[in-house]
Amino acid sequence: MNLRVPFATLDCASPIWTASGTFGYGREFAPYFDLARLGAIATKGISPEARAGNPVPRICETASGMINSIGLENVGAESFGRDKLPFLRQSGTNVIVNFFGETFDEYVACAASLDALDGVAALEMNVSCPNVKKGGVEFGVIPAVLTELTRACRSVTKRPLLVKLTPNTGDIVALARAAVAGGADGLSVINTVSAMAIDARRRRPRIATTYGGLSGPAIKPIALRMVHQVHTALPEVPISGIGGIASGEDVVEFLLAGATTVQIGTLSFSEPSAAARILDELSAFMEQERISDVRELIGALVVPAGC
Amino acid sequence: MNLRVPFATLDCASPIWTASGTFGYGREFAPYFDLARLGAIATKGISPEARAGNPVPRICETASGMINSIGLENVGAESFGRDKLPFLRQSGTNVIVNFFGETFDEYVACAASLDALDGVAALEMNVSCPNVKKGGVEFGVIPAVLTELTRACRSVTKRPLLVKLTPNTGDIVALARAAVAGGADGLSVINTVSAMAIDARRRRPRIATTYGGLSGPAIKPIALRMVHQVHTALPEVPISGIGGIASGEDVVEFLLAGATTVQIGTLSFSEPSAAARILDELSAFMEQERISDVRELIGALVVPAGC
Amino acid sequence: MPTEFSARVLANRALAPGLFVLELADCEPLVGCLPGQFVMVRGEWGRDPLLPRAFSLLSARHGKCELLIKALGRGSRLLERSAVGATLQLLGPLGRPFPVPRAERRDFLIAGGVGLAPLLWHAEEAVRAGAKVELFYGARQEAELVLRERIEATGCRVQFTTEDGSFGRPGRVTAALQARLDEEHPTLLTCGPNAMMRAVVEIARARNLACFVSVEGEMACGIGACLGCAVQSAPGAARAYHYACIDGPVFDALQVVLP
Amino acid sequence: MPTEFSARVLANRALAPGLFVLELADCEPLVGCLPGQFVMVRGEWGRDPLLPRAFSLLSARHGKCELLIKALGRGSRLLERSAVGATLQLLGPLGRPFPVPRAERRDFLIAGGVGLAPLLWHAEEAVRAGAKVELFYGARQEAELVLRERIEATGCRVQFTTEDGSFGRPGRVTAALQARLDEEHPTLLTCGPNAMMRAVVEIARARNLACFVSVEGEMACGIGACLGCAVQSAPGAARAYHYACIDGPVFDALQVVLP
Ligand SMILES: Cc1cc2nc3c(=O)[nH]c(=O)nc-3n(C[C@H](O)[C@H](O)[C@H](O)COP(=O)(O)OP(=O)(O)OC[C@H]3O[C@@H](n4cnc5c(N)ncnc54)[C@H](O)[C@@H]3O)c2cc1C
Ligand SMILES: Cc1cc2nc3c(=O)[nH]c(=O)nc-3n(C[C@H](O)[C@H](O)[C@H](O)COP(=O)(O)OP(=O)(O)OC[C@H]3O[C@@H](n4cnc5c(N)ncnc54)[C@H](O)[C@@H]3O)c2cc1C
Ligand SMILES: Cc1cc2nc3c(=O)[nH]c(=O)nc-3n(C[C@H](O)[C@H](O)[C@H](O)COP(=O)(O)O)c2cc1C
Ligand SMILES: Cc1cc2nc3c(=O)[nH]c(=O)nc-3n(C[C@H](O)[C@H](O)[C@H](O)COP(=O)(O)O)c2cc1C
Ligand code: FES
Ligand code: FES
Repeated sequence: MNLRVPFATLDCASPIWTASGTFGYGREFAPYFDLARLGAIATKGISPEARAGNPVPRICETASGMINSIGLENVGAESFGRDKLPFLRQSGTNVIVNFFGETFDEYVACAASLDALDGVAALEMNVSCPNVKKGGVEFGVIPAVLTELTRACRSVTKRPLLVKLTPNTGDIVALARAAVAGGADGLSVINTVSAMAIDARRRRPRIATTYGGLSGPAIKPIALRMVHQVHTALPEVPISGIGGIASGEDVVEFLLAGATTVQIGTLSFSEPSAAARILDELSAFMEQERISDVRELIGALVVPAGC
Repeated sequence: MNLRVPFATLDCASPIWTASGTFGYGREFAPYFDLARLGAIATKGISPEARAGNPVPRICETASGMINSIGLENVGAESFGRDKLPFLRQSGTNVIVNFFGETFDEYVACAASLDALDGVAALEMNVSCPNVKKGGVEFGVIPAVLTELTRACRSVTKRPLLVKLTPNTGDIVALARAAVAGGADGLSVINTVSAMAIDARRRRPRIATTYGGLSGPAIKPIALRMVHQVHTALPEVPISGIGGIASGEDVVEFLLAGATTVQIGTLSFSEPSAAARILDELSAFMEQERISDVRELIGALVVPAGC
Repeated sequence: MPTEFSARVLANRALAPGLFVLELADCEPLVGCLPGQFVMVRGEWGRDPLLPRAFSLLSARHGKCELLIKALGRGSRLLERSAVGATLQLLGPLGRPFPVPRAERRDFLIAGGVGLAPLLWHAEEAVRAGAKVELFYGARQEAELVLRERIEATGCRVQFTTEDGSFGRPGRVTAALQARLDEEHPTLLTCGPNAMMRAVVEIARARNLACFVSVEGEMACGIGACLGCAVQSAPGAARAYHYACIDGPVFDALQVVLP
Repeated sequence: MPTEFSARVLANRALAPGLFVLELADCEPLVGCLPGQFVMVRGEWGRDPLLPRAFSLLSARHGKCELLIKALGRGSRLLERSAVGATLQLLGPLGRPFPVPRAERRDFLIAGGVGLAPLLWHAEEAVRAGAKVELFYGARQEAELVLRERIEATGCRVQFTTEDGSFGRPGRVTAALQARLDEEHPTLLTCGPNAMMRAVVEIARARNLACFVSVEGEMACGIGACLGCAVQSAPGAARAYHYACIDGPVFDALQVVLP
């Protein structure tokens, strides 16, 4: 059975990646399964300088989901290269560095400095985090800005550049086209959905920043719709599907909708070995359904005529 | 303890309404509790002519939610007035007729014909249903169109006109402002979120129309955020909060975020008496917290400084 | 009138891998309901699964009821783990039953899988009412042919079939039915996989027999409110759709097009 | 190394309304873990609740463990209904324990509510190790003072307090502590509501006593990946935040600012 898939110029051992911000710097999960089974690890979002992140409370649970506003806490590009990358580099999987900046120039500088690090397989540009007032959502929602930013980052790195789209839009396809127009080699679809929860007794938001990002199985149907819309509009562009994936069948749904790979996010919190279990379930599904090559599934959704 | 709230010119026995399309024509639920306890019933969406609705499958379950694409099946305005309204009129609660059309003129004609019916307390304009290709989402996502449509319907009815907003947008506040600019007396926030599910084995969408609308507790955090955004921008406009409400505490969250009333939707499917249980839980909460008037809660969220 | 009530798990009996019977107490609201009617069931879990699940009654007597369940997906697998003493939320009785057995009518009951539930109950009631019924009950293999002692205790004529020939007549249940129809002219009552029921309806049509089917399909509410359980009406009907929960689940085969 | 494993419910003992102990089998991965460490627990439900819940160990010996739980919200109320024989998913041992008892150190243990769990275990281990500890255990009323026989069986000096005076010394547990501190100069170990722990930390600071707190707060992962369990570092620290799951839950009170 073949589980290998190419994604842009990456060769992935399986279509299962782990999602940025939900898999630490990889090492945290090494006790639970062999990371080499993953097609890639997307790191915590890296900014030029270290960031302390947002005040607490930063997370809260919702029905089949959670809201977070970690505030893109990270060790910064320099410490990442020195302290975190060496472990990741020898983990046997592709290292995709998720990055962001607070300004246009910071984005470009961050991309350039990460490009210089040995062992980075690709960059994933986070233009969609709804948490940070300055660095986040603004770059990701206006198509013209997104094109320009993508083009600028594209020009400073020789590695594949993925753009991670925000779902907080009325037109995901317009954002996808904008990123591709700027030279994106692939799209990550989707980041978290802007959301809120309130402590009814204390009459306060449950998240210190009032709004945070919703993730987990609750958002899967939204993510799947967006992957399908983007794939239908841009069938040649590789998509990494993200949002609430919790089982092997969920993976198959995303592949059928047009994703080439998927990313496991919040489920790694419930179950540190979730990605490995999900990969096992994917293999079992393929065996039952006599599918010898996982690539057969990509975009293989059948939409009956007239619908 | 006072549970009565005014909403525009309506006097509501409680802030608990039931949501369009999830409470049939009211009669279906009469065996389970006293409908007079509700502040209002929003009827199934009514169009000028009867509609047979979409092919099956029309519903599927998702994590803490469901997707539907009923296709706005309804008996049409005439049969509604003749066959359904008489029961509703004597139910002891406000009857809010949810309506839509396939064209601009149909909307206006529908509003006018419903306005003529005796026993209709208010109209709720559904401009947000993502299911129907012609009649639905197009009217609700372009602010200028929304203003114009609201104004036209506003001019043909003497009853309060609510506009029900779609969450499938990057800027809910712009849509809220557009509806208010057109003369909306209140806003219903939100309708279902565009979504998809796939049958992995059959490789087909689980909903005959490919995409459908996601509802239920899964979307509550998104709905709450949107209610809070709209209330913050337009504090004078009454809002009816909708999305995944399942408990008395959920109601309190929506009121604190700025809703004047709430609507119970999908939960009535899990539990026909959900609205009555939720009202009981709201009363119990108020008693515990020594809140003598439910209106105290409206917009009473405390957002700590600096957040 | 359907009622919402809490029922207590009295017994949870595994019959075969993935097949079990739940016996529930505190089911007084089901008094007087009939084979073919169903209940909506939710367990004590969070908001996932969100919707209740529909189950045809295998019996409802003296304040108790039984459900025959196949552990398939998320809801039924959680129910499979129900502990004795646990509480389930029920709504029922719902839907329209099979035609009540009558001495002057001869019913052939064609059951596949858990579709046995309403038909076994129907057979028991028929015997009690002095009516004659025959049961045709098929599965893929012997292990899946459950409740055989209880079926035999009814005293009805029974034909078991297995597709792999491990028990009873080898082959499909519809073949056994066909063979027997050369001798009789009964009313057909069927419940089981759609493919099986479509074949039964075909046979009924060809032989001009009255036929009743019990239709399963996605249901959210069970009370005619969500319009999710639409079943296409037969060509020429006044309405485009019937609703499985309030117009069915048992339909005259002439009324609807099986999905 | 923390391990993911399935544990079986051996017993579910109600102690008082809303307070119960779960005894679990198949907990070999917890061998060698210490009071103050915790496990993440998920039941056999759907995707809601989605996240596991953290529970301090009340004991872990011979492949079994015990948890003392208060039924508060959705997760703990589902656990309250766990049937004997049911399976729970565990991840552990996690976090850093209280300082291991030593004969040459004298520990005062100040427990509020279910904060008793790690401290009762600590007391048992201390007695076994020949160390002297005293336990101060407070609640609002007598019914909430659970496991008293087991506490007394340790043989430690114990001071029970209730706010309503229904059992033991009336008033707050911190008042009982204060009174006793005029005589002794121990190390303070505390676990319970944040308000209580803040008062204990205040006392420790005023009297210049070493003090260890066990911090609870929202956790998603328990393994340092989500960064949700941040606890503000004490002023002047090199890092803005510590993490309750990997740097704690037990902290030297000088390290962090209690929420
Ligand atoms: C009138 C009626 C009577 C039924 N009687 C029985 C019975 O006696 N015994 C029994 O084991 N099952 C019966 N079913 C099927 C049962 O309601 C569940 O659909 C089935 O147990 C699968 O649910 P799940 O939660 O395990 O699967 P999931 O995959 O979690 O179900 C997801 C959703 O799909 C729906 N669904 C999935 N498969 C089916 C199906 N084949 N038919 C209808 N809906 C489906 C479920 O109701 C649910 O909403 C009946 C269904 C109906 C409509
Ligand atoms: C290290 C640690 C040890 C703990 N030990 C125990 C113990 O021994 N016994 C016990 O009964 N409880 C203990 N708790 C609290 C427990 O993890 C749950 O938070 C508590 O049972 C409430 O969860 P719920 O599902 O009932 O409430 P819900 O309201 O459903 O919880 C919703 C979310 O909020 C979080 N949350 C709610 N209240 C708290 C709280 N007070 N502290 C932390 N998180 C909270 C939950 O973890 C969950 O993510 C501990 C927590 C931590 C972090
Ligand atoms: C706690 C947390 C932190 C996250 N941090 C980042 C981040 O740094 N960069 C990023 O692009 N996405 C981040 N995400 C988004 C996830 O990578 C993913 O897109 C999202 O959670 C949806 O997937 P899921 O539903 O499987 O979790 C974060 C998500 C969570 C829950
Ligand atoms: C089956 C179904 C049918 C619906 N039909 C309508 C409708 O006719 N008109 C309308 O404005 N909203 C309709 N809605 C949307 C609901 O009124 C409500 O806005 C939405 O379901 C979110 O609330 P909930 O999460 O509580 O269900 C429908 C929803 C469902 C689930
Ligand atoms: S199940 Fe809702 S209408 Fe039939
Ligand atoms: S609980 Fe996730 S980092 Fe501590």
